[in-house]
Amino acid sequence: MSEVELLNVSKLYGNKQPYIIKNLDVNIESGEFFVIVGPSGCGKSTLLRMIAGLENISEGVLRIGGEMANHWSPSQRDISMVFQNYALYPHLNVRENIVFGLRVKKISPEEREKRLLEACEMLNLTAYLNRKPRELSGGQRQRVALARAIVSQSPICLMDEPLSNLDAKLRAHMRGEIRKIQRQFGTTMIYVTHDQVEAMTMGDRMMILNQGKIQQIGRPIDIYNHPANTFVASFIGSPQMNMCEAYYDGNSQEIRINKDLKLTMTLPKLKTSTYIIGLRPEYIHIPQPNNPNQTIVQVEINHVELLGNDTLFSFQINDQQWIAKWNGQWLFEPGDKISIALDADELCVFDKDTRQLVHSSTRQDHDELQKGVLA
Amino acid sequence: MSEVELLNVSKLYGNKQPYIIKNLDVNIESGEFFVIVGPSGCGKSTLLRMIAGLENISEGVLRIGGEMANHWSPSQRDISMVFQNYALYPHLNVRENIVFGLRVKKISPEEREKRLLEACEMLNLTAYLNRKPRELSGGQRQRVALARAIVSQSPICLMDEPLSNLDAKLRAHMRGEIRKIQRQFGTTMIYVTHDQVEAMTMGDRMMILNQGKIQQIGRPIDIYNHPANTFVASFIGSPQMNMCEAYYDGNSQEIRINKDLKLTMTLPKLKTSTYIIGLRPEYIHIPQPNNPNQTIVQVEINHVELLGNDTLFSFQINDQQWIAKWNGQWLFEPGDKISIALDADELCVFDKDTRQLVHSSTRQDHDELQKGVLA
Amino acid sequence: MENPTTTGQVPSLNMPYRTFWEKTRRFQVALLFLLPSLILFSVFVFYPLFRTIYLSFFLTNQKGLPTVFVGFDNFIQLFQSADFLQSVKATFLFILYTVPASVVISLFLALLANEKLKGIHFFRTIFASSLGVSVAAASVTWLFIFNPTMGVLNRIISLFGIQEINWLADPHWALLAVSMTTIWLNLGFSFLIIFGGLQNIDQSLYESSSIDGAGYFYQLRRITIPMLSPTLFFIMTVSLINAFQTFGQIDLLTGGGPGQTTNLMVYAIYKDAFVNFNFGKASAEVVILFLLILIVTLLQFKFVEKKVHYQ
Amino acid sequence: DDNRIQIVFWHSMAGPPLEALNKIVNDFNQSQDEIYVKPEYQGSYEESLAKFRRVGGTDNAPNIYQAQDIGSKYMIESGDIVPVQQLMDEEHYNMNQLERNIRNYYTVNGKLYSMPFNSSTPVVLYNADAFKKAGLDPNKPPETYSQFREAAKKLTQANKGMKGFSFLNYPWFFEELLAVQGGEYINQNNGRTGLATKATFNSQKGLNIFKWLREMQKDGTLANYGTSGDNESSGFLTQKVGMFMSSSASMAEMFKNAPFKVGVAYIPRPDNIERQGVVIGGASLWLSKGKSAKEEKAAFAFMKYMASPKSQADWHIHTGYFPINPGAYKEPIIIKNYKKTPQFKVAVNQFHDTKSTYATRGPMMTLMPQSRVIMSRAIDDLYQGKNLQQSLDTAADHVNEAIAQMNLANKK
Amino acid sequence: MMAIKRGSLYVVLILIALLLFFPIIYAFLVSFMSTKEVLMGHLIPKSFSLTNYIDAFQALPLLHSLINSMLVSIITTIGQIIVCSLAAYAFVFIEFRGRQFLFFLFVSTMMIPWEASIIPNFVTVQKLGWINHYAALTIPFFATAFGTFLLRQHFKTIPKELHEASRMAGLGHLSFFLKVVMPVSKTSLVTLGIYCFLTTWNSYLWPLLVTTDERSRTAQIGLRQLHAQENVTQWGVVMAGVVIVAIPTLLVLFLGQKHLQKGLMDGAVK
Ligand SMILES: Nc1ncnc2c1ncn2[C@@H]1O[C@H](COP(=O)(O)OP(=O)(O)OP(=O)(O)O)[C@@H](O)[C@H]1O
Ligand SMILES: Nc1ncnc2c1ncn2[C@@H]1O[C@H](COP(=O)(O)OP(=O)(O)OP(=O)(O)O)[C@@H](O)[C@H]1O
Ligand SMILES: [Mg+2]
Ligand SMILES: [Mg+2]
Repeated sequence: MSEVELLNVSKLYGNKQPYIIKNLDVNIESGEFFVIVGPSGCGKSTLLRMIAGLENISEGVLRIGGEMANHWSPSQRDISMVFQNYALYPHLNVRENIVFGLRVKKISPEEREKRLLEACEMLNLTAYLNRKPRELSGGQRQRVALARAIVSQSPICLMDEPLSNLDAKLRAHMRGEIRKIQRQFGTTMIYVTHDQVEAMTMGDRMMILNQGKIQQIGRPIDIYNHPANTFVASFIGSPQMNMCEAYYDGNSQEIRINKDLKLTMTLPKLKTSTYIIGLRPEYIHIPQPNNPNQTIVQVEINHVELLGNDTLFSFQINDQQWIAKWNGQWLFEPGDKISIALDADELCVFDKDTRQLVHSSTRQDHDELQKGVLA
Repeated sequence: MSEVELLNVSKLYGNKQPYIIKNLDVNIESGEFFVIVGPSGCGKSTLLRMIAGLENISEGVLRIGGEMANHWSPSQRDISMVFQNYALYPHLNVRENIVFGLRVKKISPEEREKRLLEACEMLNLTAYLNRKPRELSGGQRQRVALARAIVSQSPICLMDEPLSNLDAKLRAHMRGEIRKIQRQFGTTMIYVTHDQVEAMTMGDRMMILNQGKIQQIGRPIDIYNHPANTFVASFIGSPQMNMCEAYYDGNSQEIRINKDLKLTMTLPKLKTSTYIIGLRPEYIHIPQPNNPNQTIVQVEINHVELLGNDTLFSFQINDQQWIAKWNGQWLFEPGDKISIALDADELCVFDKDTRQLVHSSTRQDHDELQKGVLA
Repeated sequence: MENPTTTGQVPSLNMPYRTFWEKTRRFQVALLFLLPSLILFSVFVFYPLFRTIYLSFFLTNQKGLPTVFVGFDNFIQLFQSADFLQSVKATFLFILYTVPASVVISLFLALLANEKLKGIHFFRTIFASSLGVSVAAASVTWLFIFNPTMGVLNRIISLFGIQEINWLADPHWALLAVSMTTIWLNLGFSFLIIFGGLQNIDQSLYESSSIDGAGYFYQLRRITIPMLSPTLFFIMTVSLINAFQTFGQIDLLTGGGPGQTTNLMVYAIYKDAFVNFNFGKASAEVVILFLLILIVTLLQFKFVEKKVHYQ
Repeated sequence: DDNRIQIVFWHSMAGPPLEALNKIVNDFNQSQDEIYVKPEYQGSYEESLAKFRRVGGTDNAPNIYQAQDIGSKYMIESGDIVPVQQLMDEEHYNMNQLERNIRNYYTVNGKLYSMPFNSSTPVVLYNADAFKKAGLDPNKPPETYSQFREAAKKLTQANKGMKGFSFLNYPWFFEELLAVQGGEYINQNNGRTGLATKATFNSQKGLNIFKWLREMQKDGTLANYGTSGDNESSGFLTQKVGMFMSSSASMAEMFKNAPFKVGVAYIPRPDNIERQGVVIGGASLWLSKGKSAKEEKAAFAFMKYMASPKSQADWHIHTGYFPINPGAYKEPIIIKNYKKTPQFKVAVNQFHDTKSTYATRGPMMTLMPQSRVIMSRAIDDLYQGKNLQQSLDTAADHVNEAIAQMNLANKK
Repeated sequence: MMAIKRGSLYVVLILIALLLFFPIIYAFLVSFMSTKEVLMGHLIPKSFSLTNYIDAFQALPLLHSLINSMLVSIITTIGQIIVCSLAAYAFVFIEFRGRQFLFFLFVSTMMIPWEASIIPNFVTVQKLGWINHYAALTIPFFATAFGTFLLRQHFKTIPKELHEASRMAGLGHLSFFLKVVMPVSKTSLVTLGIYCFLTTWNSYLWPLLVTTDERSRTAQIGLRQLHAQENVTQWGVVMAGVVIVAIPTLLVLFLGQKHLQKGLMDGAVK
């Protein structure tokens, strides 16, 4: 049993300083892959370090496997961890760095060697086994740190941005491998990342932190579709969700973004007022003839980015820069005027004051189409 | 004048070790934004360090502003650099770290303060000015390193994965800012990244390195569309390009991937033989009725990843895992059998032995459509 | 992945001619930094050394001036003299008694002082305190501690029913007694240095290994000691050299006796130079001592520094 | 005062003697306004001599230099000094007012080289209370080796934890025990009639001393304090030792500190050999050469002052050194003091009883300091039970070698 | 568990502290004893009277020599830190031909016993006319292999990225040295400073040789003057002198330690 429970956990460094983590309450189940995301400096690493026992818990209770663990020593917790700054032993070579923990745990030499080779194979480290950390590139160091955690096969594993210095290809590969290993050993994984793809694809659940407070916890796709507030909405999804203020008239059932742009939508629960609306870049469509749901509007492009498979272009809505993401490569130039189509069903609506979600987009999946392609 | 020329540059650490960089030959123009990508350990950091004068050049010539600079001291080169591991001064607080170089250059205190505040504003560091590096989170440290380079306004700037520890939102913001500053000052920027989006959107040109050798140099989108070889093809674009061997029959003008899957295509220059074909995940389409170009095939999904705005799913083609990327959220399950559509026009073809590109996809932009949406 | 896009001609590598002046720039800069040291060393160390080497080939008169050139006679005589060989032996024994013990004990103290406890600052100061006491004052104090009848040491051992020991006058014990004093004298400094080294070790290494479940001693063996190795190497080398040159304690505690068991080389040199005023002989002894230290230190650098891990 | 002649005086006096010295110098400086003496401490005798060897004859040399007895030969030969005899003759100074036995030491070839200053002799101090306990007469201390041995035995038996006798490893005592038998330390009449070429302390007389000590060692009555005089003193004061050989200069401290009555005895002699007396120890004052006649005269004036009965009386009382001017004994301060502690007199008597022979005038040799280092080893050998004659012979050989080498080196 | 561990740690700490500090306590106690008490082997003085201290002060111009010692020690410390850190810098941060050799040459100077060079050096100083000048007491100790070695060991632990970043910022060697290396190495500098101060403070033979005059003499010489050669030593007074002379050094040690702790905190590289 290796569930990790945080009950009202808070953290401050020194008495006079502000809370880094404030009343954090979450229950990470045994064998769960739990992803933590949040802006830089929001307390992710601090949280991991508290779970690992490297930082004392200022307030609240930490339970591991159901037992109060606030005062357990790190080694009692049987955890492995990938540090954000790697924390490799500079005096040991790659091989020794990786098996360091195994020696401590008195794993037999054969087993040690086996795990070492497996991990190095997976991480393309085999050629560097005899190097010292200072003779490695940034990504290689990170991989050593990762290997160290992988070979330990501890029931709980904490990873702090473990793939940040790897290239996309290797990263994609590692995503799969980490997930596989985690499943294989039933590891409880707590995983900090800044990468949208990792956040969306790896975790069973995801937690969004901001300034030491939980913003939302849930399945990644649910969070994507139903962001609890504007912070989550703009933080999850890349490019970020477009937002602006809009006036909803309950009578005419119209969302008025500006005098030219009005969308008709039925929001029975909402009263007439100003809201914040959000629209994801991929929901800004290419106008399709004869689609009654679409509202077509002309915008002037002021910036274009070709990503290869997608094209991002931005334009102004009210005082906000909106970004649209279209498939394929569109050779627009700044200054081009184009027509885009919006669909009221795809809007998220947030309260203007509390910034909480009051209505989320209703079009997420391609149910009908899906039927078409499924054999 | 701040162009940077590398003429046949090579590097080895110690005599008995292999070449880390081998005969590198590239000319980076003054004011150019030059992006370097490549797998971890391929020599990117080493290359930057050689340009900066931190690592001596084993062979070849480095020219800066037209002059032979192999033996210039780093300070003579007037270069700023963001180190992969930040290299912050532990004894100085954030403010002092950032203005450190300005003091050396005897910039006036007012100017110093101005640049400091601008940079901190941009990087959300204003609250941390009096902290020592060890009291900062990973991302905050990286931002300090970035600020240090930004305020220096050197004509040449080297950045080694400067955004790797930032969250997507901030990263998107920083991309724009770095580009803006680079334009504003006409900086010659040499930028190492692992991020596909950065690589695609920031650079005027991009260089792909592998094992110390140049694979391709060119405009990002050109490289995306016409990858010089299979390495580049699989390295640029995420998820990576799907590849497998296929037989091209010059007579029947058919590409035979396997006995069930054959695409008709005209490749006049190619002789009948086995090639490697590549197809980007986004070119695997939802079957559309009545599209003569499409070849429809049924596949069994074995893995699905919901990214929110896109869905990735993989299936087997011959002995390869292929990945498709479809817009929106598709609630497939592993084991589902679905129909997908391939378009022969979108295939890249590589020589089986040399792995060089022999034919690239002819369908990249949405010319026709574009006309439709342009006002 | 052969044939990258670089096919350009190899440019004519017209290396601009660099003058000798330019090529040795770094050496010149280094020299600037080293200049104050070099000048002072030349005047106060190398010159006396050369003078010493020169004198070692002469007999000197009572004013210490060279008079008769005797070639290697001084050396030959030394090697034939039982006294001298005894002092070499005593020196090596003394090193054996003091150096490892000082290093090990101060390492132990430093580790203790590295614990995070309330009031630890106080103990750290105490541990370093022997550094604040001069050799002379310390020796005098120890003289009383070693006093055969009233000394604390004998009082304590007599509590255990052990016979009183004539610490300083018994040839079996004198060197040990002097070593004990020396170790005490060394502790403060070695402690301070090792403690500083300990505190400099990156904390995250301990964090990482404690997560791996490494216990205290495992960390000690596998992290602390290797990471501390530059410091340990330093303190070992310095202690070794200092041990070779011990003088004050001997002078005050035993005067080289009993039976020359504590007549360490430097003390012998001092006697020959200051009391006997036999500079030729003293110089020859210095040269031999110098060579001995040189050899031992070279061995240190050659074999031990290999094991030292620098960042 | 700028127009006073400044006389620099290097000395090695520390502790109580330093205070006494400073007082004399102050008195002198205040007694007249032409000469100003500036005393400068130069460390121990060895340290001071090492320095003087370097500066002797240069401008840095002091006007007056205090050298230890055994450094005298070097001083004479150094060529950096003016014999005081020269000034004495010029000024018709009455040399006879100085103690003869002390003068004798510093007289070579009929010429007095330096002005004696601080002089001491060895004595035996004993624990009179312990004597009583052991059934010995505290007023009749032992005189001969066998008496000492006997007394030591009795003291050891009668007093728990006490050893009868202690002999410090300080070769001066050996030299004295040799002289008391009329034994010469080196040839050429103890180096006084020519350059000594051989050590003679390994004679029968030398062996007598060692044998006697060895016997007591075997008896278990001999304590060994190595080279530490302080440990020995404290052993005596804590009644761990009944008798020991001490410098007369430290008697006063012992009287003051001992919780028992301290007796003073002559140093022992072999039973069958007549007592010749003791050699003077301590140091004397030397005049630097190369100073102006005016300074020389001024320096000598100060020396004369130092040798005056009054100064010497003060000096004697405060330090335990003997007055070099017997006139001092008539000073009331001394008379008063002797009444209080008559034991002082024993030392003075022993000194006055000395017959002037080459043996008791003391060895005159440049290598005396070195010979002490060598002898110290022989004494160590003694304590370690090595063969006595062999130890002495080895020591003598070493001294001979050193002499030979020195003679070779100094030929030029 | 924790409490037991902590408790036993304290016991060990206290025992060791007592053991190590005993000689110093003992010296302190002796400074209140009469000679008699000392020679009788007492451990605790009968009364804590200050007579010995008064005697010590009366016998000697201790105050003046303390000031001299202080000045000489401070000057030597500063000089040594400057000269040695410059040299150590060159050995660590400048790669030049013959670096190894020169460094070893430096270290080798440690092997020459000072006692052996003291006479030639005395002659040198005499020729330079430095007798009785602070120059003679300080300048010969500005360059020490020990200090260079100590600092070199510490400089070697400075991450090379800091050097690189500074070079990029356009720092020359001198400013990198002053602005980065020195502040980052505060702890070692303090350590060396303490050591240098104390050894200078405690040195005796050299100051004795190169000074003749009370005006330029240091406290250790004064101390020695309490210690008569042919008489019974007045241990109480000597120890009082020792204590008086040791108080400034212990103070330096104590304050230096505090500084050291602080330096370790914010100088911590990484
Ligand atoms: N001091 C050294 N000695 C030997 N090999 C080294 C040394 N430093 C780096 N290398 C090797 O040189 C190669 C290139 O390293 P470099 O740091 O340039 O890689 P990189 O492209 O920056 O990788 P990353 O993306 O992981 O940072 C790596 O294989 C690395 O192991
Ligand atoms: N020792 C310290 N003293 C004071 N504040 C600290 C200390 N360590 C970290 N902080 C602050 O605590 C906050 C949380 O830090 P933490 O390292 O947990 O952030 P993070 O979420 O991991 O950020 P990143 O993504 O940038 O790594 C930051 O604002 C940081 O400045
Ligand atoms: Mg972090
Ligand atoms: Mg790199």
